[in-house]
Amino acid sequence: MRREPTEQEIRDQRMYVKFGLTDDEYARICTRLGRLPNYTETGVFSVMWSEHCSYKSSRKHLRRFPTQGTHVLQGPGENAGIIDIGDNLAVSFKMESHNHPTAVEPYQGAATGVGGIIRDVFTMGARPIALLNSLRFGTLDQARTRYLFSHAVEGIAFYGNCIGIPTVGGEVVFDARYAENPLVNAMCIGLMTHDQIATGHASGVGNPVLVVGAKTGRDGIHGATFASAQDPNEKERSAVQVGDPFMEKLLLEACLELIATGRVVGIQDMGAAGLTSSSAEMASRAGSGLTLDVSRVPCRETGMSPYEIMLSESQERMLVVMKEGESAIAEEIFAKWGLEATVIGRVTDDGSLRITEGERVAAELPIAALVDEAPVLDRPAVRPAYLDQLNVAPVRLSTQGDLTGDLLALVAEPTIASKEWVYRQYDTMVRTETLVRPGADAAVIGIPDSQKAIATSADGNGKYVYLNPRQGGAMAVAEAARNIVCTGARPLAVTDCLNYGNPEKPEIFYQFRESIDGMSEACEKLGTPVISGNVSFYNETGGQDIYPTPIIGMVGLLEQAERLVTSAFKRGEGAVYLLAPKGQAIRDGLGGSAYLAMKRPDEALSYQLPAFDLDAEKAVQDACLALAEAGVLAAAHDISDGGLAVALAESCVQGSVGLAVAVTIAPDDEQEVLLFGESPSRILVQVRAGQEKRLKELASSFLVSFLPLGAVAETDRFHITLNEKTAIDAEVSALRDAWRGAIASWMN
Amino acid sequence: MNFIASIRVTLKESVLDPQGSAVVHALHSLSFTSVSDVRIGKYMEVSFHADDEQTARAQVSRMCDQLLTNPVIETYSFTLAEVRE
Amino acid sequence: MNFIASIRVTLKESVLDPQGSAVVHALHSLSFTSVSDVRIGKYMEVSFHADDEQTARAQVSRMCDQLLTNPVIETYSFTLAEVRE
Amino acid sequence: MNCAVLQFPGSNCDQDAVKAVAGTLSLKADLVWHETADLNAYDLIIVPGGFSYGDYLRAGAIARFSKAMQATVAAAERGAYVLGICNGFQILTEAGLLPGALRRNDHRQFRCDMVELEVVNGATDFTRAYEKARVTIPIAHGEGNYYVDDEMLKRLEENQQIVFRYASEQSPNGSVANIAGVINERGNVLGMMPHPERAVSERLGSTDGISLFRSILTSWRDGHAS
Ligand SMILES: Nc1ncnc2c1ncn2[C@@H]1O[C@H](COP(=O)(O)OP(=O)(O)O)[C@@H](O)[C@H]1O
Ligand SMILES: [Mg+2]
Repeated sequence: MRREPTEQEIRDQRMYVKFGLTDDEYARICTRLGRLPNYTETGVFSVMWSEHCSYKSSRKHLRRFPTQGTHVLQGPGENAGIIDIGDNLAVSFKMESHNHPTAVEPYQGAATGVGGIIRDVFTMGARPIALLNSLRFGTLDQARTRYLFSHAVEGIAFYGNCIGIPTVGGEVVFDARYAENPLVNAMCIGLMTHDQIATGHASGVGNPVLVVGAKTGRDGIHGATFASAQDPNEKERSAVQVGDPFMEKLLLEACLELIATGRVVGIQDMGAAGLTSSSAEMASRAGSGLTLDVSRVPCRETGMSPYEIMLSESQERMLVVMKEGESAIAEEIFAKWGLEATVIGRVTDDGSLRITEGERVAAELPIAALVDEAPVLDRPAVRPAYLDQLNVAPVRLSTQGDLTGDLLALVAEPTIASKEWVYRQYDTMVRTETLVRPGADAAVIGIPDSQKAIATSADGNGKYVYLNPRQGGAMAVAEAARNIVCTGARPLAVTDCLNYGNPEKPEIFYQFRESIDGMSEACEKLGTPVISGNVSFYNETGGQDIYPTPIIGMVGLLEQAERLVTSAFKRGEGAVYLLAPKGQAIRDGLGGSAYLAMKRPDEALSYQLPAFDLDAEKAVQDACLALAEAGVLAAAHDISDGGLAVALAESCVQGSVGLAVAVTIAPDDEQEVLLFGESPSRILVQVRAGQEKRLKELASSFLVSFLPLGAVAETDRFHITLNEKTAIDAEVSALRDAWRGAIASWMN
Repeated sequence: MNFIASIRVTLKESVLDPQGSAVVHALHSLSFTSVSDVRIGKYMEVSFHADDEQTARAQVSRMCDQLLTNPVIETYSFTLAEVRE
Repeated sequence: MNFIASIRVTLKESVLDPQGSAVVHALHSLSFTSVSDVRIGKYMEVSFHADDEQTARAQVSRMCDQLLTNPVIETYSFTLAEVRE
Repeated sequence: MNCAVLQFPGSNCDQDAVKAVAGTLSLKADLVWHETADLNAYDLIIVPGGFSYGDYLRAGAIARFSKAMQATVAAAERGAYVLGICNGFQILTEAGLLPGALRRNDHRQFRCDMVELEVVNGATDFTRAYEKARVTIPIAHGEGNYYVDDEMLKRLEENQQIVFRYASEQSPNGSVANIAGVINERGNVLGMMPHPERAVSERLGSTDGISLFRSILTSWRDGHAS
């Protein structure tokens, strides 16, 4: 066995720097302990005080999120949040990033991201019922991007499909900004009854502490530190883990069975920083202490040191505290599933984390120092200069455009094109409760033996946040909620995954801080508290940072599943309307739009976003929801990337119907804004046959406008007339082929 | 000259091999109880043309490094055989 | 005696190997244009104990026939090495 | 009719099968753990979809040796109905209850989709209730590429053992002769890659799986009428 460096060597050779600790932090640790930390202790501190575990850059700002609500059963701070959906039922959900591992080993990196988020949810006592993922990659003309993208998707599919949880939604954006720093954010939703709620508390002096699940190996040591390192390619390569969804499936069943016995005191998944963070956090929440003997931890490899065992990030493991004398129940249940459950220590009341190897004390650290006293930084934020150089957005790009050609090209832009190439690799139907599969605004999942269903969506637009951090943050929340109301569901709560560049740059930190304020305001206004989330910084390579990319995962509730509305236009139903803020169906130019990026790539980041108003957004969403609940809607579809024309095309393609739209606008030269502008807060609706009168009655009670657009047709023609002149005339089948085939044509 | 490279790709020692563990269990339950370990990897036969053996070797290494394996979690070894028509 | 069997499992000649053709394409696009064919199979290393080499050989064959390969579509070959501590 | 749904470590469509049996036949199917060696009480054994033993090595390769599968082989010999769905089909071929093997999909990806099937043989005990020749039933698999050699294919055709084919010209996985499901010679063991248990209500997008479950019940009743 290699000799571990001594306390003095660590200090004299500044070895702690390699662990990711600064001189300052190391000095603080020495002062706090009143002595020099040994090798294991230095390792434990370094992961607990890493950005990934301590949230040292973000903690202060995350407090501004609204987290309260009458339906919130568990807010941020646990493995996942929980909301009440009535009838003694609750849903638990959370989103998490696995960006850095994916950049190095896309298949396993993405797969283990899914595995981690599933564990977060079932530790709460919930049975996972749905997965979503939000992805960002470079552009598909790069072979490296195609490699990362295809392997990440395959890894996500591998894990979710094998474990038997349907992957029902997500989003994918391709932009050169993400070429070196792809983003993989995975979200999991679980279902439970109120009495099944479990938490990560290590309480009750003398209670046994168990490691359950997979054996511990040397994989992923220092993964947490690595997640915070600036150059993922330079970091320790051993930090990549391999996922075993089969093991996780067994672990899931065993844990739920164990929690159902009522003998579990606390349970927590071992994610980043493995045994170290799970034990410290569980003790911290309960205000207790722990003593753990690492020689009892079942290991996959021989000769593992306490340091390695404490820092291993081997997957598919949990830490469980049982009631005193009840550990045999855990052993029995786990044995049935072919798994190990091993007592490795006890709960104490001395507030310290004591790690022994047999009799020898390997580390002894105050839990408060590891968790509560972790550094909280007040990073400087400076408004980036580019924000003040943005111009007022143009309303027109071409003097004599071929708008039909533009639409066909736009629907074939990979970011806008159908993501079928992705989600047909996911088992979207297992559990036989998926009522709306991927391809619509939000997925809808039925609640077994109930009239209820939940709707869910993951959304974010980094370019918007880049162009206007505060407004962009609010718009991400608004879009997620709009996707939910388009199904007829009422938005309930939010999980977030905040992906940013290097927080040490004041301009990046400004983006972070401002966008949090924007998201907070929107969550407040829309009544959707944040119940869980995750932060990923240092998405930066060679000085280039990603767009600030907060992703919002939202869950909403449909009381009557049969009332659900889909985005496909339907034959034999009524007219199509544009639901928009009063007097503002069209406004503010092409800033931030996919159309601008396609036509004038060099100017894509030169213009301001269209204005956004939260009150107007709320009015539009309330109107949509009221119409859905009144049974007036045959279809509803949110207008987002690509604007009105793309949204109309999508609803036609999904319903296999034609369309004849005729609109009068003034002034005449705002055609492109009307067709392709990305003004927020707009929803396309198709009214049910014979319900137009009801629509008008209801509409007048909301402060919104209903602009009649036209009617669905039995033909293959997609026809838009503006001011009595044909603006777009395409075959629906041509739009469909362009939209559906685009990503596949890059990938084959 | 025509060559066939026989390439064996395995997971690095320290990397978890879930397939291998599952197969060990299955072999035990089939009463092959003397089996202590199984590692499962990929086997590839690549037929190609190169001017001489040295170039051939270098090419196979490059194929492995660039495409056929991921050095983050896998290692490989290969043998080379000349094929005469 | 301790042995390691190195087992190569490949699809039968008559069974199409779509993975192999995909890898050929990928290699071509990485400008390894001299590659004419790739076959992809599995490689397994089984560590086990047996009294002598002959028994060891027989055991490996049985493991392959019973579990490690599917005779409908696959064939295998193996080499055996004795391991001394 | 007593109905069992086998449960292996890694099964994940087991509950869906139980739900489908309840929904289409109003029968309560028993979940049977893989360590059960006695299946004498059952008239229908469903080997469900999922990833038994992680599908490591080859799909279905390890599950075939379980006690429950050995009991299933015995049950098939005594004439009980055996229905293998997806991973269940893979297990049945590995166990030798059905001919052929299921390879990795030719496009090498997992594929989940609604697909159209041709009911090639509507006269089996599993398909007699079908009134139409084309049905829509979802698939979800990475290894559904059915293989038999030419000789076996001829035999399957002659014996009318091909029960379902993918209806589109291009199969979703590369299967020989577009085969989606086959039955044994005796006619009591059916394996199919598509998931009939996912096509049992309008809210799931198809009801074309119902007739399959109904056929089995009707056949069983006929067999027990005398
Ligand atoms: N990575 C993914 N995984 C699963 N489904 C996806 C993924 N990306 C996109 N989808 C699905 O494709 C549809 C369209 O996505 P998107 O273009 O983001 O829609 P919107 O603009 O309405 O949010 C949605 O149903 C979404 O769930
Ligand atoms: Mg949408």
